[in-house]
Amino acid sequence: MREPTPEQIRDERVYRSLGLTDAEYELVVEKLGRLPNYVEAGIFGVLWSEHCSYKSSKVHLRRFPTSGPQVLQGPGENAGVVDIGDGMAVAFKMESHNHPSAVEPYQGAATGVGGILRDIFTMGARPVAFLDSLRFGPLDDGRTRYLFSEVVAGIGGYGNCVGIPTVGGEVQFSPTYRGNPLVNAMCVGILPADGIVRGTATGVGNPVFVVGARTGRDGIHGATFASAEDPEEKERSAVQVGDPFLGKLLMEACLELIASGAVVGIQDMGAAGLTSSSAEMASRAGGGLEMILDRVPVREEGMTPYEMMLSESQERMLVVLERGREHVAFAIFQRYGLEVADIGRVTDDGRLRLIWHGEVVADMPVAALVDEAPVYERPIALPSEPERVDIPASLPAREAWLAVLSHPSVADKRFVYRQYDTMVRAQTVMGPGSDAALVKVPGMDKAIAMATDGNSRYVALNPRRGGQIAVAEAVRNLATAGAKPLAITNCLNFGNPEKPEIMRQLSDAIDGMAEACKALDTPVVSGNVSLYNESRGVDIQPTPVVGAIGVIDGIAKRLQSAPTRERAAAGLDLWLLGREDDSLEGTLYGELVCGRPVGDAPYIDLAEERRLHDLLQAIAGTRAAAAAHDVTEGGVAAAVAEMMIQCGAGGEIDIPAGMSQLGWLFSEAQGRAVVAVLPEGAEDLARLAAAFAVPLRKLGRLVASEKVAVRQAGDMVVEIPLAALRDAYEHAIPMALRAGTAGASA
Amino acid sequence: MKTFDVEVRVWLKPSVFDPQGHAVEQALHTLGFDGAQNVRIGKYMHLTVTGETEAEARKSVEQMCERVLSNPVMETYAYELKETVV
Amino acid sequence: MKTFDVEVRVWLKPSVFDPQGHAVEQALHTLGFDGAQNVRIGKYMHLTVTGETEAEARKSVEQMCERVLSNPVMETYAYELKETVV
Amino acid sequence: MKWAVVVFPGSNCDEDAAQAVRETTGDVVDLVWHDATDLSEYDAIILPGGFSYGDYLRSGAIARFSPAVEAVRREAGAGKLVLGICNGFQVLTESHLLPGALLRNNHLQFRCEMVELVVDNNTSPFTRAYQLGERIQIPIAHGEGRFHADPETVEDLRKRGRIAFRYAHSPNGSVADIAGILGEGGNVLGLMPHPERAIVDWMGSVDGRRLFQSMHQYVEEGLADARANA
Ligand SMILES: Nc1ncnc2c1ncn2[C@@H]1O[C@H](COP(=O)(O)OP(=O)(O)O)[C@@H](O)[C@H]1O
Ligand SMILES: [Mg+2]
Repeated sequence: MREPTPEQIRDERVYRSLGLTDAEYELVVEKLGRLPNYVEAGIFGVLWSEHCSYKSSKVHLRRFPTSGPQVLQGPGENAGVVDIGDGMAVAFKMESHNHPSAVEPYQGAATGVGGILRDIFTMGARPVAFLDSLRFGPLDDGRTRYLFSEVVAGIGGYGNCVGIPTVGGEVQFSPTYRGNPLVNAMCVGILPADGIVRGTATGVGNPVFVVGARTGRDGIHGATFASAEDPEEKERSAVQVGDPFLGKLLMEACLELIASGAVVGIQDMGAAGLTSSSAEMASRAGGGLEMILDRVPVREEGMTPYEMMLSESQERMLVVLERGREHVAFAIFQRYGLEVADIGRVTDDGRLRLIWHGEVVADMPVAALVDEAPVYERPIALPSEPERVDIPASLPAREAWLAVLSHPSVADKRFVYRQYDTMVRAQTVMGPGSDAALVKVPGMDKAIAMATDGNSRYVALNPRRGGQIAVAEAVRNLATAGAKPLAITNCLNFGNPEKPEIMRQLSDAIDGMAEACKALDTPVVSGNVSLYNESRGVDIQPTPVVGAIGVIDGIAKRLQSAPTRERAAAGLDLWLLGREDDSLEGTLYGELVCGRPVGDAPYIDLAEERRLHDLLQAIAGTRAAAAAHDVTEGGVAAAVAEMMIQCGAGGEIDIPAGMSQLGWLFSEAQGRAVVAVLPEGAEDLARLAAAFAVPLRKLGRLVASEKVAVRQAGDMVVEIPLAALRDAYEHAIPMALRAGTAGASA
Repeated sequence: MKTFDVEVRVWLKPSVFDPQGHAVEQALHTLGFDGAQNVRIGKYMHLTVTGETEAEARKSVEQMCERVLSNPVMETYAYELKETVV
Repeated sequence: MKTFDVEVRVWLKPSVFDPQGHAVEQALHTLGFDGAQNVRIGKYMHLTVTGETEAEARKSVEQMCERVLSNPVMETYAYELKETVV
Repeated sequence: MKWAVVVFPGSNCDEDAAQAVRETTGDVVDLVWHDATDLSEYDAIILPGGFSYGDYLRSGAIARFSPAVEAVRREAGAGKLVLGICNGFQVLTESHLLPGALLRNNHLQFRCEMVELVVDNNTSPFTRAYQLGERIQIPIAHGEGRFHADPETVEDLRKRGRIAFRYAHSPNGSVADIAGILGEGGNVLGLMPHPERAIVDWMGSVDGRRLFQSMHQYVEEGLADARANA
């Protein structure tokens, strides 16, 4: 195959197939001062893609707060880093792998996990935990069951093998994701606060290495493909296969290399492999790179420079070493049986120059590739008013309670997380099944708290408030476990940014998230944007997913999301912290009754939210508190039921007089939590709640009984065996999967 | 109705990296089997199918291969079919 | 030195339960392939080996199969070998 | 006494095992790379969990050829204690230091959770600190833990008291609910569950402690006897 000439690229508009618009191509010609050849046009195409350049979202992302005393590294590096005290820090980031997972769910999810893993150890951090945030269509469809089963298997397949526990995450099911599932993976690592390594190619003359796996023809065009329209229509052989075994060796080798002190800069090869890693490393250093492509270890014969530069072969890194210390890398990588090749030099001329067979095959200004990539202020539609609807009370309390608990978004996710090794490394203090996961810092009485959240129903109904809630929910989970929230990462999964209404969602959601981050003192330190999530022209509901990180000093202070069986059986009082609310707007109840999201997003007040978080941390230190669980999807009814199911105790609940029964049970108003407290702790609790100005109301009690009763002013509202609630909650997902086959790829 | 014995082989398309084959090849070299090269590992399946005619059976096997036994996004398959001798 | 193309098939002994075969069979039935029965799933490996003679190559393939590619505790293997046409 | 934990490429519970030994016995533990040819200085050797060589082909199939496994074979023959956990168990069966094989779980999924085990032998060097028939809580984490052996082998294991642990409720379809078995000499134990994940309170169980303590006690007594006889 002959590559098209520069003139052909121009005249036959070949650049369009490389992802450049006519205007963008003109800009390339202008920046270059000549016509780009095929390699150059391909490189511009991927680097200026939505995926690599954030061209549609960049102007909006600037509104996120990104600094604070706890922030050691904000956005712009491979991962963000925050200080957790005592000389230690945490690196973390979340990334999407939506489109690859829609095409080949096992490998798509697995390579997503592998990619985010490399982002973390690149920072010099030892990866200690994964979380995964997943979205699928309803399980009544064979293709969805296949996608769901395979994505979960793929996440486990990679994470379990590399020996990093998957300790949390979420799965939600909604018709909006039928044609476009979401797979977001987060990785968390620990490092000394003064040990951050960056992806910078500095020091003129320093050697540049490719390490890890050989380069093959995998996933060429993957990056442009990741932001292109419909996954169904795309070229289908671009599947990349992950090799977790190699990934594990690469991680160990890189951490050893970093510990040797010989590393100047290091960056993983994610989307657009060698192209984006080299250009970004040079750009951060404000310098240039020269690479001799003949030296890149390849897996297949006859690979062209174009293919080498655009290959997305997994498990590779680009490393700049201190000159004279090359032997360190050779010794380490050879011991692990990994490829290591010296492929070029750091220069100071600000250009990315590629040499092949003794000829310069590409020569471009780094600034044009990265810093001066186009940025779009895409048109934004006018804000729309949330619709006003009356949500009919057509589903009675008892049926609604069962329906909510058996909705796969709320129901028990054990089917998912028992396929993950949640305990490897033997530091998992609280794993899946709790509001936040806690992973111990080895050798210290300190744990990192983490959680992910993001409810797209709220964002669809009211993007700004939905954005606030996404952050508030994730962060609240940390506080509920007794941890101090520190910062967040995020993945913004949205539809087609060329539609003004989608840009409105994106812009407003970012505003809401930014407001919540400020109020909760959790700056954004890393993140990822995934646009063009649409199928057959229909966009997904806007889905910002937030990954929050906190710290708890003293693991004895942690709060479980349910009390132990023994403590519950001895009798505990249940208290509601936060606002009493009986609105059904934006609730799962509303969606169940109306068949779609209805009303406005639920209530949230960021100042109240903050006070609740502070109160929860204070409560966690007291002896009387036996458990805390925040109120989210499914409202107080779901929160209380989950606590009862977990601890195996029934109990009694009282609805305050004057409140709508359904509203009070199923409202999803934010800023609330349920706590289980020893009866003698009531006074202390009241004092603390008053001190933090958080409303407090006695909800009822847990008792050693198989019965659950809800009353209002003495009248029975619902009386139900605990076993009925448990069955609804625990069997929903396994039953939905059993209903059909999950083994079919079609 | 006739019964047929079917053997299906499924393997990764040539451009797709085969980590398993790669690891096994390395291991074979370490064990002194230096001549072993290009190791690729796929699936081998045996099953019986029924059909009025061989053509009908073949059609159904092909459908199975495409919909269940392989993932056409990354795999290729081949099969052999023989009438079962009872 | 000659080069040979080798195809190895490895499968579970009949006495060993094959859950994967079982699951695939169920999936096939759910999709309406009722005639599919006795599904068993094993491994299919392709590799090239070198040897002075075909006999030598066969010997080395047999060693690989017995020592590495299959586990006689629960598996059986078979292979085919053909000189590579260049 | 001195312990070795063998590290294969892809092992990932090596540190966990070493940490558990230190925590429960205070002994010295070395992590030993798989190319080690001599392990004679160690009193006990652990083959840890993980995915040696990615578990490609069959779990443990490639690791079995490591020089360290040859050394383990020698030390096992000399009566040293060898403990294979999860992937380590798979390496031991692949290398025929233990009978049988570990196949894909009958439900085809990886499974990680706390399970209940029944102690079926409390006279071995690994289990002497447990009660016979005692029920203990130890986590599992494996995709290929279904123990398989022909009926005669299983009968033989049973008759000779070589089944060390059984699952109270099998999570994988193992024949005879086998979770862990002893080698012929009683000094080799392979088990799928992870005792190193049940060491301190916050792990949810401390039932794994006594396994390491049993080994420690057994070896220390032997060492004391040897000193007395010397
Ligand atoms: N995909 C997943 N991976 C790991 N853990 C999960 C996953 N989905 C849910 N979980 C776990 O199940 C529990 C319930 O999840 P969820 O209902 O989303 O919690 P919350 O409402 O507190 O955010 C949490 O502990 C969560 O970590
Ligand atoms: Mg929660």
